[in-house]
Amino acid sequence: MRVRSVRPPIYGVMAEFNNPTALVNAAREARARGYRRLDAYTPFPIEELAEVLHLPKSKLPLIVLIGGILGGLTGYLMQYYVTVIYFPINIGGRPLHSWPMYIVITFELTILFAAISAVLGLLGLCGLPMPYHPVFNVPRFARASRSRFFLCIQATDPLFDRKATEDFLESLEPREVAEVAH
Amino acid sequence: MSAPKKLDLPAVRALLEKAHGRDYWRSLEDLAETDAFQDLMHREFPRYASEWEDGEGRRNFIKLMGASLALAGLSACTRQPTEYINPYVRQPEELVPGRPLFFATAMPLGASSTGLLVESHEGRPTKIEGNPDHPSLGACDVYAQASVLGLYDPDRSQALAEEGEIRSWSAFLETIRQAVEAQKAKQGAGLRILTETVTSPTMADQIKGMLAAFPAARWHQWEPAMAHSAAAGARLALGQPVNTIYDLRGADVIVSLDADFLASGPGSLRYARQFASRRRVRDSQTGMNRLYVVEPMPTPTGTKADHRLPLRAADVEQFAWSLAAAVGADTGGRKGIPNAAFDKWIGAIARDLQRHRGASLVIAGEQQSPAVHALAHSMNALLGNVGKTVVYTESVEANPVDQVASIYDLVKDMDAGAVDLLLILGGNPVYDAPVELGFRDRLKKATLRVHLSLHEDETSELCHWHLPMTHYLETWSDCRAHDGTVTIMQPLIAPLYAGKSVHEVLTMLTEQPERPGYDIVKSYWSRQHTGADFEAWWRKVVHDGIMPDTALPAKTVALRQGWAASLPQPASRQGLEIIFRPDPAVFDGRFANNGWLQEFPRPITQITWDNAAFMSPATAHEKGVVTSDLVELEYRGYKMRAPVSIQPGHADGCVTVHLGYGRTRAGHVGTRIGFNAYGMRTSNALWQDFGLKATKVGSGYLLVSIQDYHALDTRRHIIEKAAIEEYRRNPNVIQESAEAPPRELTLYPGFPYDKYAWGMAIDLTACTGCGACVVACQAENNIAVVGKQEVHHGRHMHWLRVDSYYHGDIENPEIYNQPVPCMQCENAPCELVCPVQATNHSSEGLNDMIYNRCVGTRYCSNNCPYKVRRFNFFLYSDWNTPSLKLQRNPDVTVRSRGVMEKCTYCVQRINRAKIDAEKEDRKVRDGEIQTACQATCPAEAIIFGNINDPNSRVARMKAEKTNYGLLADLNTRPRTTYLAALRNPNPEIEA
Amino acid sequence: MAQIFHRSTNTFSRITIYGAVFVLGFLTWAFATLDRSGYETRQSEPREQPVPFSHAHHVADCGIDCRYCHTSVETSNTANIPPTKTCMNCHSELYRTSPTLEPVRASYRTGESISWTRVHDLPDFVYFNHSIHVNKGVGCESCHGRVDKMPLMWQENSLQMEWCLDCHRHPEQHVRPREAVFTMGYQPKEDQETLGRRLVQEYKIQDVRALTSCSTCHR
Amino acid sequence: MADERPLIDEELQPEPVIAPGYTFGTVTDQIASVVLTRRTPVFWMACFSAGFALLLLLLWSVALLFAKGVGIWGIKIPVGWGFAITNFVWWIGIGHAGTLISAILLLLNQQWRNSINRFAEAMTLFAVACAGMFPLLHMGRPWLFYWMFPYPNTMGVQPQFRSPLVWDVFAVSTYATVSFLFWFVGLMPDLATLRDRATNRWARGVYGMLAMGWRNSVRHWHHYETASLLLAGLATPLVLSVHTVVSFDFTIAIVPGWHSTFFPPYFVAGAIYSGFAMVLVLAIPLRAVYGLEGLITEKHLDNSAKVMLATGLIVGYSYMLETFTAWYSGNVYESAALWNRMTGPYAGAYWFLITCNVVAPQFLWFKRVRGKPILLFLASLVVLVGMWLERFVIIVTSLAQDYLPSSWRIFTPTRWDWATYLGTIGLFLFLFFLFIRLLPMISIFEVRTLLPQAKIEEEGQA
Repeated sequence: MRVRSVRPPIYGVMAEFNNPTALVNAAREARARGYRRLDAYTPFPIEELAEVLHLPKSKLPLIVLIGGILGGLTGYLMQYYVTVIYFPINIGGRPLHSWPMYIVITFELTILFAAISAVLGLLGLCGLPMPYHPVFNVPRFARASRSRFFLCIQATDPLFDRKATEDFLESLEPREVAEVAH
Repeated sequence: MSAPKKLDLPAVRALLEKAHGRDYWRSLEDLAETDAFQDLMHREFPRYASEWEDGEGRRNFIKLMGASLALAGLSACTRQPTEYINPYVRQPEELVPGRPLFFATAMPLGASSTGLLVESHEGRPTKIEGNPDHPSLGACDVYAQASVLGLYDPDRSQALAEEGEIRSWSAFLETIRQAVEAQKAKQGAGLRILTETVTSPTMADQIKGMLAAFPAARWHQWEPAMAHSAAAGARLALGQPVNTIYDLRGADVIVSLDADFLASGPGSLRYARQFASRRRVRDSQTGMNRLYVVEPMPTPTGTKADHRLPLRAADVEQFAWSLAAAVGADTGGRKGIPNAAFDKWIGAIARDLQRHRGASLVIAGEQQSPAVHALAHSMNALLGNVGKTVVYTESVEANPVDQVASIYDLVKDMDAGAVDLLLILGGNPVYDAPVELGFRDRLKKATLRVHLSLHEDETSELCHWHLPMTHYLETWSDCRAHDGTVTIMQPLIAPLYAGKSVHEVLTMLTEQPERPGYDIVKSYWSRQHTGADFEAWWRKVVHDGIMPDTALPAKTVALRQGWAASLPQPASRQGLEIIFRPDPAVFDGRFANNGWLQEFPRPITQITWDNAAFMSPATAHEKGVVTSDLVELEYRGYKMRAPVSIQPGHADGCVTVHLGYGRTRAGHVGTRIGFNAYGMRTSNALWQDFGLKATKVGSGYLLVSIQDYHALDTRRHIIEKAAIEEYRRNPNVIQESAEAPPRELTLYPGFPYDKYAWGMAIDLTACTGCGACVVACQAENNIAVVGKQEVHHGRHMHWLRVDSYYHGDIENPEIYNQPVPCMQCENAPCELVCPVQATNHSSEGLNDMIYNRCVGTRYCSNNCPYKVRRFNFFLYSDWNTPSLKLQRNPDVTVRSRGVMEKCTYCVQRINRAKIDAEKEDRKVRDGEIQTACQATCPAEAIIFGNINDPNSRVARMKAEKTNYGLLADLNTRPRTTYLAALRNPNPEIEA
Repeated sequence: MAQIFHRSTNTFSRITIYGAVFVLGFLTWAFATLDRSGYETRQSEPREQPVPFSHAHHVADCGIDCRYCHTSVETSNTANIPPTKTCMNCHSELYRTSPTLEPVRASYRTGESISWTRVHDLPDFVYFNHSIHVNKGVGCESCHGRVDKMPLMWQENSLQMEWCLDCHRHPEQHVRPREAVFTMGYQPKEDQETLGRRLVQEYKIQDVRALTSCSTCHR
Repeated sequence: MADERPLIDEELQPEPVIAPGYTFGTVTDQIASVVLTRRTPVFWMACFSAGFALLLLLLWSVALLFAKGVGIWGIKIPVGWGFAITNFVWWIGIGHAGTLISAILLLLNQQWRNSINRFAEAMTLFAVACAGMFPLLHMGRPWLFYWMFPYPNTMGVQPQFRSPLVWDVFAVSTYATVSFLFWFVGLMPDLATLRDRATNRWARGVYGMLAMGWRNSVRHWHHYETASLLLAGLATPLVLSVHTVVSFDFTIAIVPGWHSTFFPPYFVAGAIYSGFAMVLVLAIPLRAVYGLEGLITEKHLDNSAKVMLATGLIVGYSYMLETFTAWYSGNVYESAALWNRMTGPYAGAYWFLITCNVVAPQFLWFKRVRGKPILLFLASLVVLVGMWLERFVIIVTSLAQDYLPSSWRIFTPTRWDWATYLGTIGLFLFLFFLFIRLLPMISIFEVRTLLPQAKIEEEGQA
């Protein structure tokens, strides 16, 4: 991306649609028009949008895998260290390194670490928590979590031009087009 | 449920007929599946659901425990509060702080005494051990073991009192001197001294001295549980009240006529050891003596019998007549009343006795009639046992009198108002004198009454003066063993309270100045043992705990011709027979306030905290009662309510009641529990009589036994047993039946135990089930008393228990005793499940239990197949009562609430011995470590040691073919193993 | 819709979430440290005594052997706090008028024992035996520190279980020749490792499995 | 998950899971209004205060427990575990249904789950909370519970990792954490909805904070979908493992009646069984009171009933198997233990539980029964009782009569056993109704996806 020296006066322009289909089509249009810095807001996940906007595949699975492996190792090594090295004690004549007995905790810690890294990963990738965000400045945006579907073209987009972009969005027959202040 | 189902005997028999796999059983209720049993079993949400919350329950509990909410428990990770150390000002030479000292003394009981070595920590006696040099051979009974708690009993009377007002000794001295002065004039005609049986030479000397000064004064003796009729029997047959001593080492055939000679009465400790020594079957030696027992109530001796026959006490006499006649002894041609029950036995036993002339023995029970004793004497005489297995000596008592007559005379005099000054030195006659004498009321007619006793009891209540007596562990005195051997009793601790000894009180009556007990005893003996070496001699005698050559010399006596002629024919035999016996735990009532003894599960019955009316299944069936019903016993117009306990192996047609309960002034522990059988005991029927009526008046009495009712499947490897013949034929018979998996049957490498490997072997053939080990363990390991309610909830704390199992028919089953300590399994199931490593294995194979690490999940106990683990459900240990703190063994942690505890093989003793050995750079010697249970066992049934050393006693026992592991099939690899129970039945009778 | 939160909340809220991790870490560390702190163990905290008895003076200056007062250290589990008599052996002659020694004389007169403040206090469920340690070549100094430099006695070491275990696991790093057990400021002539191993052999010190078995100290 | 088979109901997909006529707006309003606008119904008040009262009982009995010791319960030697562990297993089991619905059904793409998973998960959390208390309460010295966790301590001693109790500690705490995370992640979009719809500024503040600035961006949804799939994937083996581990408490021990290898599947099935029973017990009154019949339809009840039936059959099969192996093994102790269970002191309890768990559910074969909410409700209650008894019988009868008859004793609960048990039910109700009042009990955004409007018409493609 090109680094823009001056911060644009607004965050972007946002169009509100009645139903998912309209939004998806609008998004497709925008992509076709060459807009790249797009974001869509919908009250429920819509897989098509991801395709339309060509979102990269999520990195979450990798994070979780690493977390899980770490957890597993922690679990097993901890038990091995405690029972064999740290304080070897004869428990009911069982061998010090009785690995079958270690499986449970190893497993549980694998899951625990994986799950935690999944959640933290999710927050990280989504850039959450972010209680303040420009889009909230749009009064009608509250409906994004109820029944309306929004398409936002950000000012950072190379093709962005306050007037032209708004006209373009109007051409998609939205309910309304609004500017998004910072 | 259907109509109430009573114990239906035919049904039970039928049940037993077709009973496979359950020819062992725990109780009749179980066999018969009576309502009582069913009810108990089905009571998932029963009436005493919240006993401990219930007022009564709580009071009992707090009384015993002092409910303290010490949450801190045994947690280490808190900042320690500042403590202080108060060293000696002048430290005694022999005392090394932290190392216990042992002092020899003896515990007198009745006409005998037990030689003791008392362990003392910085001047606190904490544990009783036996003195091996003493005739009691270093063993102890439950009374001796528990007596140390008696010393510290917080309820002991702590001050002298006149009519309840606290007074000083000088005040008493004044009063008594005046009273004695007053007697001077009339030669002491109004002076009476009442003592218990006296064996103390010093005391006898003092009293005789008094009597010399006051010729008209009288010395009376009364002790309720004495062998009153033995003396009478001796007079009858031999013309004099001799003392009979047995030597079982030479006895191949023994007939016990209602004699519990292995577990009670003078010399029983010695006899138990001698008896066991003739029964120990080893690869080398497979000879065994043979024991016949006829008795009404099963006793430890009965459980050892090769042939046991339950007979009413009166029938025992008839049995004796018939046997004597069959043997050919002098019975004046008289025979017993024919009785199908034993007639078929008489011949066989007689022949067996005759086959072993000079190596046989007939023992008459202390409580049996004079006739039985006489018959025993004549049989032994005829069989040539006298001088071999039987020895006669002068009486051990300082002044053998007919105590019944003695107390009778006293009462008569009191009634006549002839008694001005009555000194009751020990004893509790108001409680235990024959009922018809009305001692309680007549006592009031004595002008001045003085009572010297450990507790402020029923008698003290009615006396003007109560004098606190010193406990025998606080006293300089002397006493005789069953064979007359004298022991100088030395105090282990200065009197805790304002007490004085009998000797000191007696001097107060004389003009002589007050002298400490030490001087009194020593001066007496200095008169006996004149000579320059006295001091040295005295020091040695005190140190050794026995006085050399004071055993009474054997006495030759001749059987009186025609002694039998004088005897009357038996009186009417109407109604039930009532049988009085001393309680196995509280004896004649003197130990009623001892928590250890109250909670001690009685041998065989396993009952705690109560006495009961024991009767046979048949009798119970006939009376329509079951265990824990209440019956009203009526005898000679005396009425009494008692809980029923059905006792398999009890004779039909009779009821056994134990003395010593129903105390009204015993202390916090012993007051108002059980019923007072003395209330029906008359002077002419001290032990048994006919004419008892028993009628059911209620049910649901809480009779607590530590073993609940359940059947036992013989396919479970619990008791392995065999007849000696089987064993001789195939020595492997035991190990073939116990299915222990082979050692190599494992995937695990296993842990090496190269240096020491501690183990224990318990010989079931020797064990009499007397239970001394249980109390010894309690004393050694600071085990708490929990009280009746908690025992009922299954929360008793004994680390070692003696299980008893029945085998065979209900009228006369074989009874087996099995002491069960921790098995110290090598593959301990408990360790595997502990979440915090609070129990794990030491390098020497001990199953360690670390109280301060325990968080109390109780998982280990759940997973222990032997259920030897005990849990502190509440704060059971008394952390408050100061005197009880003094008793504690400083080498064992006092457990707090919420902590699991269990037998550790007395690890404190192991560690002490190991440290001593290491300092001397040697290995621990075999026998150097004795666990508390082992040390006290009269039968030497418990052996502990290092199984890595092939020559150790324990290793050799474990090498025996009779050795087996309890539940060995679980592959827990117990370190505690058992030697099977062998019996030597008479083929003639078996056939 | 209007903004509910100010811009700054973004940074703030992130810190709270990702900061939590560090907070937890810190707490664990803080706990572990506090548990071992002198406050908890009362380590190196000189204790007030009824008589300001100076080990420094008696040991260093007078050169009295430990065993003169602590008589049972070689024979018993406790080293024994000396009876007043022991003090008076000398102090009936020396400093017989010194006011600081009055409590001692008083105790000797009245038979009331002096109430010393306990310095080394193990929990009641720990059974430590002086004699075996001393006999196996563990110096007084190893646990009690340079007593000869302590005017008032203090607890040199933490006396925590891990501290005991350290020596029970590696006796060779701590044992010294028997003759040096009572010397203060002892320096091994040779390398401690080799010397230690030799002594462990020589004194037949039990193997680590035995030394670290729980019942060795807990009963 | 062979036992889940009946769930996949082929003809379910085409026909709508929720009643027709809903729009994105109406769905949102109806669910959100329960929390934001609608007046609190008397029903809620009643249940909540009932729960609160019982909660006080819990506090009381726990205070007494800590003051006096576990002796206030009926436990004894040999029955070291009584109500406490019974309740523990029971509650954990109930928890399982929540995770099952939210995770496994998600993986199995069962859309009907969308309208019940939220409160089912909440149920899981609170059930686990109740369960989690017992391992702590039942300890003799609960103030030392932290010794069960590995941490740097001055004693140099750590937990004994071979003990199933330590496994429990790890399994249950993991389960609690993961369930919470899963639940919270599921909540985020709905919290955003509440944030946007709340009028009270405090409410907006709180919901806003919790929503973490969720703004329904396609990018959020993109990661979000992956995350919930991953979490579901993790939660599924976890939920199965948890009750397996719980069953290890028994199978690892040598106690006859505990020591058998088929406990894990047996316990898991039982868990789901009781869990779904609890789901129905909660769902049926709720939908009636809040008029949610449109969202939680007959279909949901019907499916849940089928799951109960299936798992019920597995449980019944396990009882048979238990008896069979005891007999077939020829092991004295095992067979004796089973015999005692059936004929001994606890025979009553045993046969009663058989009736509850095996006989009662057979009615669920009939569509008519499954169609009647009230009947389902009763059936579920019966099953809950039955499952509690099952655990009681397994634990207590096995311990009361194990190896040495000399130590056999009968367990008898005290009033405090009952108080603690009822108390935890109080805690559960308390927490659950708090949840109903403060958070959307149905996942709003997931229900939106169920609406026909949510489909994208492909005409735009051309």
